[in-house]
This record gives sequence, structure tokens and C-alpha cells, in this order.
Amino acid sequence: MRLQGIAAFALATAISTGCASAGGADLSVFDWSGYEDPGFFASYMAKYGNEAPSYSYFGSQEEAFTKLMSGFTADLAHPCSDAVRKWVAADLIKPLDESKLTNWADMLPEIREVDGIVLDGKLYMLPFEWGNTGLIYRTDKIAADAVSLQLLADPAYAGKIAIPDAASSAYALASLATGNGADYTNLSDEQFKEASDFLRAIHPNMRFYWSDAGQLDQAMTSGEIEMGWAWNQSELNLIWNEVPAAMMRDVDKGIATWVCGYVHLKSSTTPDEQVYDLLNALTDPVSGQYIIDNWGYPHSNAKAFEMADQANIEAYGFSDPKSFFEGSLFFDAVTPELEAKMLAEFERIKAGF
Amino acid sequence: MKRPSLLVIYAFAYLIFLYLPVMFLPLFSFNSGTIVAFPIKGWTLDWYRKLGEQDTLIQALWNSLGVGAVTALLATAMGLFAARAFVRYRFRGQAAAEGLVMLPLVIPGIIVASSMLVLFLFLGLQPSLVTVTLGHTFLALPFAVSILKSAFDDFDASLEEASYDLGCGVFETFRRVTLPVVAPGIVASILVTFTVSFDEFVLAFFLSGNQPTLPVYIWSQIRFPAKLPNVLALGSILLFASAMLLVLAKYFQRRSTTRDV
Amino acid sequence: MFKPRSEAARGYALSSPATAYVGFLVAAPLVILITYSFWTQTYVTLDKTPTLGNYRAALSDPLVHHLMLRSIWIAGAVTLATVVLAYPIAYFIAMKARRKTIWLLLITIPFWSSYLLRVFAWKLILGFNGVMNSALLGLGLIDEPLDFLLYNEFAVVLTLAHAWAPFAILPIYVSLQKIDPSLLEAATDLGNSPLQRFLRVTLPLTVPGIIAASLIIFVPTVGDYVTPALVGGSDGKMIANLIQVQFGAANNWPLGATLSLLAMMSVGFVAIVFVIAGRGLGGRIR
Amino acid sequence: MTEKNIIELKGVEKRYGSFLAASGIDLDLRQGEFFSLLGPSGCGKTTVLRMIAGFQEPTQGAILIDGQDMAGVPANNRPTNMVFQSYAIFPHLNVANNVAYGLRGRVPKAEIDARVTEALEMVELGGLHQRGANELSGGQRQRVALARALIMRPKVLLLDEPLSALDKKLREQMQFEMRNLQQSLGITFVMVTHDQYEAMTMSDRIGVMFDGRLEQVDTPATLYARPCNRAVASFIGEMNILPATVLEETGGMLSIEAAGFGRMRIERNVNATDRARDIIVGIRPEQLEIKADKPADYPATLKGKISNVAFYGENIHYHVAVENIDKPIAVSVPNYFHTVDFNRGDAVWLGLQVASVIDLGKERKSSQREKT
Repeated sequence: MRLQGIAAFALATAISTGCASAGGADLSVFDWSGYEDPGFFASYMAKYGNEAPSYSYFGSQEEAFTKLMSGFTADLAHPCSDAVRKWVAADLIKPLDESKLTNWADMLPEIREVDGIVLDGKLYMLPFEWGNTGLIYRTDKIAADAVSLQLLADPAYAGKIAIPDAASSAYALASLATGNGADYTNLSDEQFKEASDFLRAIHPNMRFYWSDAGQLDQAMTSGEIEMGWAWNQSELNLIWNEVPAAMMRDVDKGIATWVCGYVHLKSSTTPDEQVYDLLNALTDPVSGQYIIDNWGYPHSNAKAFEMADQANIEAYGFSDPKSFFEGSLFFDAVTPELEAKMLAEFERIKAGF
Repeated sequence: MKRPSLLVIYAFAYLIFLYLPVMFLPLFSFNSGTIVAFPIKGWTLDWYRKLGEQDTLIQALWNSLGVGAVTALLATAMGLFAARAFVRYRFRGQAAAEGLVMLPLVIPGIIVASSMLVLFLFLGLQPSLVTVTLGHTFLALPFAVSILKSAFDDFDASLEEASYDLGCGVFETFRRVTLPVVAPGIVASILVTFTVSFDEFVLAFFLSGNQPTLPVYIWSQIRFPAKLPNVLALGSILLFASAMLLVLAKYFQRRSTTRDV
Repeated sequence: MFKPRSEAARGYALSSPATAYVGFLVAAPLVILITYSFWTQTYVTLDKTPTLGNYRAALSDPLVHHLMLRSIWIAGAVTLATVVLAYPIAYFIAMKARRKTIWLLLITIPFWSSYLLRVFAWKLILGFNGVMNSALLGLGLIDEPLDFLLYNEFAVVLTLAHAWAPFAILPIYVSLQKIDPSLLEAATDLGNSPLQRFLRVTLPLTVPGIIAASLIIFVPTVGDYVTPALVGGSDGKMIANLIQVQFGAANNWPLGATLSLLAMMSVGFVAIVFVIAGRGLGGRIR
Repeated sequence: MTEKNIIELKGVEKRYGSFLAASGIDLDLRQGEFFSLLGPSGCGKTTVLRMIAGFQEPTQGAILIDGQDMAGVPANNRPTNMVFQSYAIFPHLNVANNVAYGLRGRVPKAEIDARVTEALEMVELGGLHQRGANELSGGQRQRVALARALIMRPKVLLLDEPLSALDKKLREQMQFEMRNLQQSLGITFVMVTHDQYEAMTMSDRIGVMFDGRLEQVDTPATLYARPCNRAVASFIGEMNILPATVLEETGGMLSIEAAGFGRMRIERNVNATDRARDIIVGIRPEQLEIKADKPADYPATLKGKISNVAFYGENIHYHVAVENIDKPIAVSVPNYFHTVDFNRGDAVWLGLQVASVIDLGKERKSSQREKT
């Protein structure tokens, strides 16, 4: 009897999957988890019967790309600027109509001109949030004036460092450390070799190549590692958990910036109007204020910065966005040939070759 | 008698080994910090209190329970027939068939996952809990077959004949004799296949649409650790509930031996 | 309706849902894999001209050899550790324990929590200021935290030996359960000490269970990429991680498919050698 | 016992590929008789029983139960019930539920309870209703299996080696009980056994099977006294076989020249159908007299030497080696008062009453299995 009950329930669930109700939930978003927070799109829900869009989740851009290439469909997806070129090349996304983006004029000017989101004169990604990738270190173990990217190679830190298990991020770090940050997207053979040599030099010090931010946070908190190349989200999480850690925010010493946003998938079936309603809700200053105050992420809308709690902005280290956009390495799509080289070489480096 | 006592000590040491990691989940579900690491920041019940608000998490749990239940039933049902055929009958190609059923254990998950997505889309099945269930059934089948095969190994064929002889047809015999006699095997198979499905990530990730299963949700949560303690709280409750469920199952199993059939 | 069909017909009829289901879902991935392995991909363009280039590239790459050997070595170590640790407990439950079902349940319960969460827990135990180090420091056995507990092959082996425990215990338990007690009495009667009896009767009779457990553990472990990524540290990477990269970041499905097929063949080969050796060994003990 | 046939087997054959498990079986079983199918293991007797039960369909021929052709009638719809060799006691049910199994859902609950109690009383298991299946001794399992089949009130009860799992003492006790039960119920019992004593003590009639063929069907006494051939003769009790030559056949009598014993006139055995000039004759060991001196009052005598002695308690077996006869002749002597007492190597005389010499017809050479 009990089993029959479960079966009936499961069948009901399965059937209800097939026929989603009309309204806000008609729109499907392929996203990182957590972005289903209703604070991000209050105005959309107000318009569509208080219904949130339906979210499905990925854990990394690569997973998302593989799944989309296998035929998965949705209306919107949430990659970062460095992936856009590949997604366009793979014919997954369609250009956005700037005239329908009501908040376009209020966006941070630097963000509107970010490389990689405009290809052949067409806008493909609407920037939503941005942040840094930088060196996070334990302030109780390493002095602020002593910390540097080169310290990663110091044998004194054997087993005390971690960097991401992602070729593009690793090469961004290595380019900055070898003074070639400006040429990151287009490294010459020599520069590429320098970067690779740097990664080989720090490999013996490596505790692990992190594959998820939680892993890094855990190790940083326990003292397992003392330095790590990581996202600003980790810095926030460490601050919230009162771990003595900070991100090295000195532009001259090397820091990277990323921008992520929403793209309109070719497989989209929902009317454009509804798609744009969500895009506009996401870039609304109110949403921006919410994400800054509650999530600690910098938003793409300039007005949101004015509305948000300035103390938070100061504490989270993005009070001067301009300096990051000018002085930091910007994550942009590297050329396909270079990307392939990076991936292949990084696999060898990780294996100790 | 020195040897048995050594063995007993080992058995308890092994239990500690098995339970040690699991015991930390409840511990950290009371930690006020969001990072799962020592030192513990402070004690709180907030994660349990706020559990009710985590709609996506709760929905993911229901999805996983539903998928797990249907998977367990489908895999066990197919496994039951297959195991019976493998143990009771001899037929050409039997070894090949038995090998084939074990294949899902061998193929790397990522490959099965991506090609299954291609296949299902080709067949016009959009990713959903249905496709996840189909995938999980595939993965759980070898476990069901091997468990039920050993259940049928000990099953005396003349029991079924006795039932026919006493006037029962195929279905009545199946219900009144086969099913109850291999019931422990069926329960084991349902438990194991449910566990396989409940904890499966790779296939679920590829084959789920906008309804994540619990592992898919947890996987993304580990990247964004703010809600991880909620997951730990839920995990602790699940652990407790499953322990209770097993105790109950044990109780009913004991009672069932004396019931009328 | 009882009977009139033949035994073979009923065998086919009963087993066909399972075999057809698995057959269909296995055939499709294999066909896709094999097809892809003869194609080439640069960036997002797929070149469908058949070529053996992927095989040539993969087979001549020392990185592939290295990772393949390491995967097999780690999977072997995991299998050995799991089976060796699990055998006594299976023996205890089958031969000595009075409440067998309770013990079996006790062994299953820990696995009702998410695998990812259990891995997290292991990191707590083995970590730098984790439980193990704190305990050892507290007892005054060490002065500084040990850092060789986590993020290496040892951690991978330990984590997986834990994760696979029930899959090793159950098959061995079943094979021990099936041993006729009179065989053990006969061995004693013929002058064997308990240890001799175990080595000459019990162990050989449980070889099928050991082989089943080993295969269930060995084969999927070679293809695991989550555990090495989480606790393996800088030198815990395995072949599946490389395959994963091809299907993911590198977006080179043809090479990924080639590597998968090569990995499956290697695993198959090792497994067959293992089964034959295991049977031979089981049969040779006198 | 009446003369009505309850089961008729007509030319029944069971073939597995090229293997003939049973062939040319013609058999009529009478209402109310206790019939045994006797034969060595693998002779096809269980196949015949399972074809009657409906677990196997004959590849040729017909089976009629109470006049109805059973072709296509599945086991569950046949008016037969079976006691299985393993007893097949349902392990998940207690005694009462095992016995009630076939009635459940077909008969009102109150009647089931009454019939279960009655059936358990009948097999002397009264009061064991709630006992678990795994808490029964071998004898109790056998009784439960019997009660479970009998409660169905079958027209024919089929028993597959029902006593083989029991120890000797219990087996002998059950032989009597089952015989008494059968007689008081008046139901036809068909039992398969490889134990000649079991078959002899319990049955009204016995069918002896070899190699898939039913060789002879007769009462125990006839089978013992007039077996149709060497195989049957050797399987039922012990038998000394001697070659003989038929010199003359007159009326019901044969004049023969038997090895060692010389000329004699014996009764022609109507059961032995294969006739020829060279035949074999059988002599039961207990029909021979053994003496130290040549016995005077026997028409046929023979001289030999004791080659082996076996003491059985109620009787003594001697093997006597005789010149020109390959196998020693077995002699069984009742152990009255230790009146006879020979040792190995003693020279003895054997005496024979001609009336106890059995004509076994022509010696059959090869097995009959290849016959189609």
C-alpha cells in the first residue's frame, strides 16, 4: 500500500513536470544556483502573476555549454563574458536588441564596453553582476605589504596554496605574475611559455586545484592553505565567517575582473517581450541594490551603486570600479587556438609533466 | 577463545570508521558559520528553522524522493523478472544477457549522461524528472539484478510448483509465494536502488530540466556555500529519518512472517 | 496460465525487459562514442571525415599513459583496501554475529547521506586542523599538524574505501552465508587449525564474492572524477578528469570519446585478467 | 478398491531433445489403490508423476483423469495434489497457513479453519497451527505437506519420494501411517520411490520402470514371484541368475538344463514375454538350502565352497563359489538358533526345490532407451 502511494505521488510529480502552468514560470532560465532569489526580479514577478521564472542549474560554464550542445533548451542562460565568443560560434545564442533594454543607458559605462560581449557589432550578453578574481590570503599569516603573486612560488609555502582547476583562470594568474597581464587574451608563444613555466613553478607548492569555491573556503578557514587564487565571493564568505582573510586588491600587484550576464538562447520559445521583461527586471536599480546589499556582489547598474549601502561597498572592496576596469586583467575570450593550448598545457602541468 | 573477541573489536572499529564522517554532518548543521570547517563559529538552530523557507531545496528533496521511489520500483520489477529468468531457466545467450545487464556499471557516467541526453532529445523527450528516472533505472538495474539473483539462488523451485498444485494460477502464485519468499531480496533491492538514485549526480545533472534533484542542488550549493548549512540540516534530518525508516521496516518485516497471505 | 511454453522461451520473456532496456541505452552511447572517436573537432566545428588521428594522438601521449596507469593503480589500491577492510566485517556478520539483519542495516545507514556531503566530512576529519590532527596534537603524539592525511592518493583511497564499503560487504557476506557449515566441520575434522581452515576452505569458497565485489568497485573507480577532484590534491588526478575536460572545458568530444573507449578497453582488459587470475588462484589453493 | 479407472495413461511419451525420459507408458490406475512407481534414479518415474500432476506435458500420448483428457489442463486445474520430495513448505507461512494455502479465497473462512484443524488432526499435528515453517522437524514437515495436499480432497494424491528425507525409524513408522491413512480415506495414492521395501510394504500395485520404460505392473507378491525379466528381478529383492537352455516346452511347463543344477522342469513364467532357446532363470537366495552334507530330499543339488559370510541379524548371507559358474551363488539362511554355522572356505552343498526356480525368459542385452 505504501509503495503504491509513493508511486502515485511520483507519477503525479512526473506528469506535472510535463505541463507547466501559464504565466511567469513559462520562462526558463539556465543559471548558477542561488540566482533564483526573487529579490533579483521583483518587477518581473509583479507583472506575471507573482510567478518566478523556472530555473534549472549548472555548476560551471563548461557543464552548461556541454549540456546546451547536447540539445538542452531554455530561454536565457547566465555565462560570463569569456564564454560568449564560443557560445556564439557554436550558434547557441542570438543578439540582443539594445532598444528593448530599458536600463541600458544606466549601466556602468565600462561595463557596456566590455570586450567580448559585443561581436561583429552585435550585443550578445547583458551584463548583470561582476567581481574580481584575485589572491586571497590569511591576514594573520601573511602581512599585507609582503603578499604578492610571486609568493605563490616561494618554497616556504609548499602545500599552502591553491588555484582553480580551470585553465583560463590559471593562465590569467600566470600572465599577471609574469607581467603579461595586458596580453592575456593574445599571449605570444614566448609569453605563453613564461606563464606555463610559472604554473610549473608553483605546482609543487599546490595543496590542490580547487574545483568548487566551498572547497577553497573550507581549506582557508581551517588553515590548510594560506593563499589562494579565488573569486570575491570566497572573500565575502570568509569575511562573514570572521576568518582573518582578505583579497589582495592592489591593481599593480595583479588582480582580475570578471563580468557575467544573461544571453538569449536560440532555443528560446517564450515571446521576446517576456524575455526582455526579465532582463530589464534583473538590471533594474532596485534589483542591483538588493544584490549589493544582500549578496555583496557588484551590480552592473550605476544607479544601484548610488542607492546601496556605501559602507557595504567599502567593506567589500569595490568602491572604485573604474580602477578595476582600467588596471586589472579582464576576463575575455582568448583566441580559440590559445584556449586549446592553455587547456592542453594545463592538464600536463597538473599531472606534473 | 581469543580470535572471536578480536573480530568483535574490529567490527566495532569498522562501524566507527563508517559512522565517523556521517556524524559531522549533524554537528555542522548547528554551526552558525557557513563554512564547513573547524573551528566552529557558534551554535545555532537557524538552519533548521529556515529550512522551511528553502523552497528550491525542499522541492529538490521531493524530486529526489519521487525519482528514487519510481526508480527503485522499476529497477526492482525488471530485476525481479530478469533475476528469475537467469536463475531458473537455461537459455541460449544467457551469459551474454547477464553480462549486458551489468554493463551500466562499467561505462563512465559522463559518457552515459551526455549520450543519453542526445538520445532522449532525439526521441523527443525533454529533460525532466521522467528522463532522470529513466536514466537512474538504467544505472540501478545491475544492482537490482545481482541482489535478486542471490535471493532466487536460495529459492526452492518446488515451492512454486506446490502452489500451482494447490490450485493457484501464475499470478496468484507470484503474489502469495514468490513475492513473500524473495521479499527480503526485494526489500534489499529497493533499498539499494533507491540509495543509488538518491545519491546520483552526473546523470541527474544532464537529464534534469528545471527540476533539480537533491544532489544536483547540493552540487551547485557547494559552489555557493551560503546555503550549505541548510543542506547539512536537511541531510541530518534525512539521516535520522532513514534510520527510523529502517527500524520500522525491520519491525514490519518481523511481523509479516506470521500474517495471513 | 501455467506452462506450455518452453523453458528457454520463458527465460527470454522474463529477462527481455531488463536486457532490452539496458541494451538499448548501452548501444546508443556506444554507437555515439565510437562514431565520435573517428571525427575531429577544432573549437566548435566538427569535422566528420573519418580518421584515426584521435587514437594516434591519445596512444602516443605520455600524459595519457601516465593518467591511465595512475587510474588503474589508484582503483586497484582502492579495491584492495576496500575488500581487505570489508572482509573481516562480512565474516563477522555471516559467521559470528547473532543479529545479522541489524548489522547489515547498521552498515547501510551511513550511505543514506549525500556522497558530496560525506566527502566534505572526510575533509573535516583529515584536514589540517581537523579531527585527526587535533586528536593527535591533544594526545601529544605530534607537535605539528600532519599534512599528508588529505589531498593525496591516500585520501582518495580512504574516501573511496569508505564509500564502497557496503558494495564490498554485501557480496562477500552473501558468499560466506552460502558456505555449508559441515564443510568447515569437515576441515576441522581433517586436522585443520582455524587459520588453515579459513585459508583452505572459507577463503577459496568466497572467491566469487570477492571477485564480484572487486569488479563492482574497481570498474567505476577508474571512471571516477569527483573524488579525485575533491580530495586528491595536486597529484590525485585520474584519466576520468582528462575525459571530463574533453567533454567540458576543452569541448573536444571526439578526443573525449576516444579516451573513454581506450579507458573502457583498459578497464575491461584489467578486469578480465583479474577475474581469470582470481579464479585460477581460488582453484589453486589446496 | 474398485475396478473403476481413475487415471489412464495411453502411450505417453516425454522427450527432451533427443533424450527420451519416458516412452510407451500405458497404465491404468484404479480408484482407491495405493500405487507405486519404482525404479532407480533417472528411470523417468518422477517425469511420469509430474506429467500426471501437470508440471510437464507429454510429447505424445494422452493422460486421462477420471475419464477426462488432461491435455492443456494446467497443474492448478487438475484434481490431483502432490507431496513434494523437498516438501516445499512455504517458509513465510506458519503451519495453519501452509495447510490452508489452497483453500484460501475459495472456501469460507470458518470452513477453512475447521478443515485445517481436521487435516492437522489427521496427520497427528493437532495444536501446531501457529508453529513457524522453520521450526518443524523433518517428520513434521512431511506431515504438513501431506495435510496441505489432502485438505484439497484430491481425486489422486501424488507423492514424490515422500519418505526419502526421513531417517530409517521414522520412515518405517510413516510407511504404516500413510498406508492406513490411504485406506481410511479411500483416495488413490501414486507414489514415486526408489526404495523397493517401501514400495512393497505400502502398495497395492507397483510399476517398475527402467530407462524410461514401464517394465512391469503387478502386485508386490507377483513382482517378487514372477518378475518379467532380469532387471525387474534384480531390482526387487536379491536374485541369483543362472543361464539355462530350454529343451522342451509342454503345456505350462519348461524342461530346462540349468547351469550347475542340471535338468529340471519348471513353470513357464507368463510375465516373461521374450522367448528363446537360451534363457535365464532366477533363484531367490532364501529358497536355497545350505548343508554340510549332500541333502537327500532335494531334487537338485550342487557342491561349492563358502567364499564370503555376512551376518544380518535376522538372517545370514553366504556366498558360495561353484565350479563353472562365474558369480558366487548367494544364499540367505534364517537365523533360528545358530543351527547353521559355516566359515569361509568350508565345503558345502546347496539344495534346491524346483518350484522356486523362476523363468526369466531371454536375456536382454542392450538398454531400451534408443527405441523410438
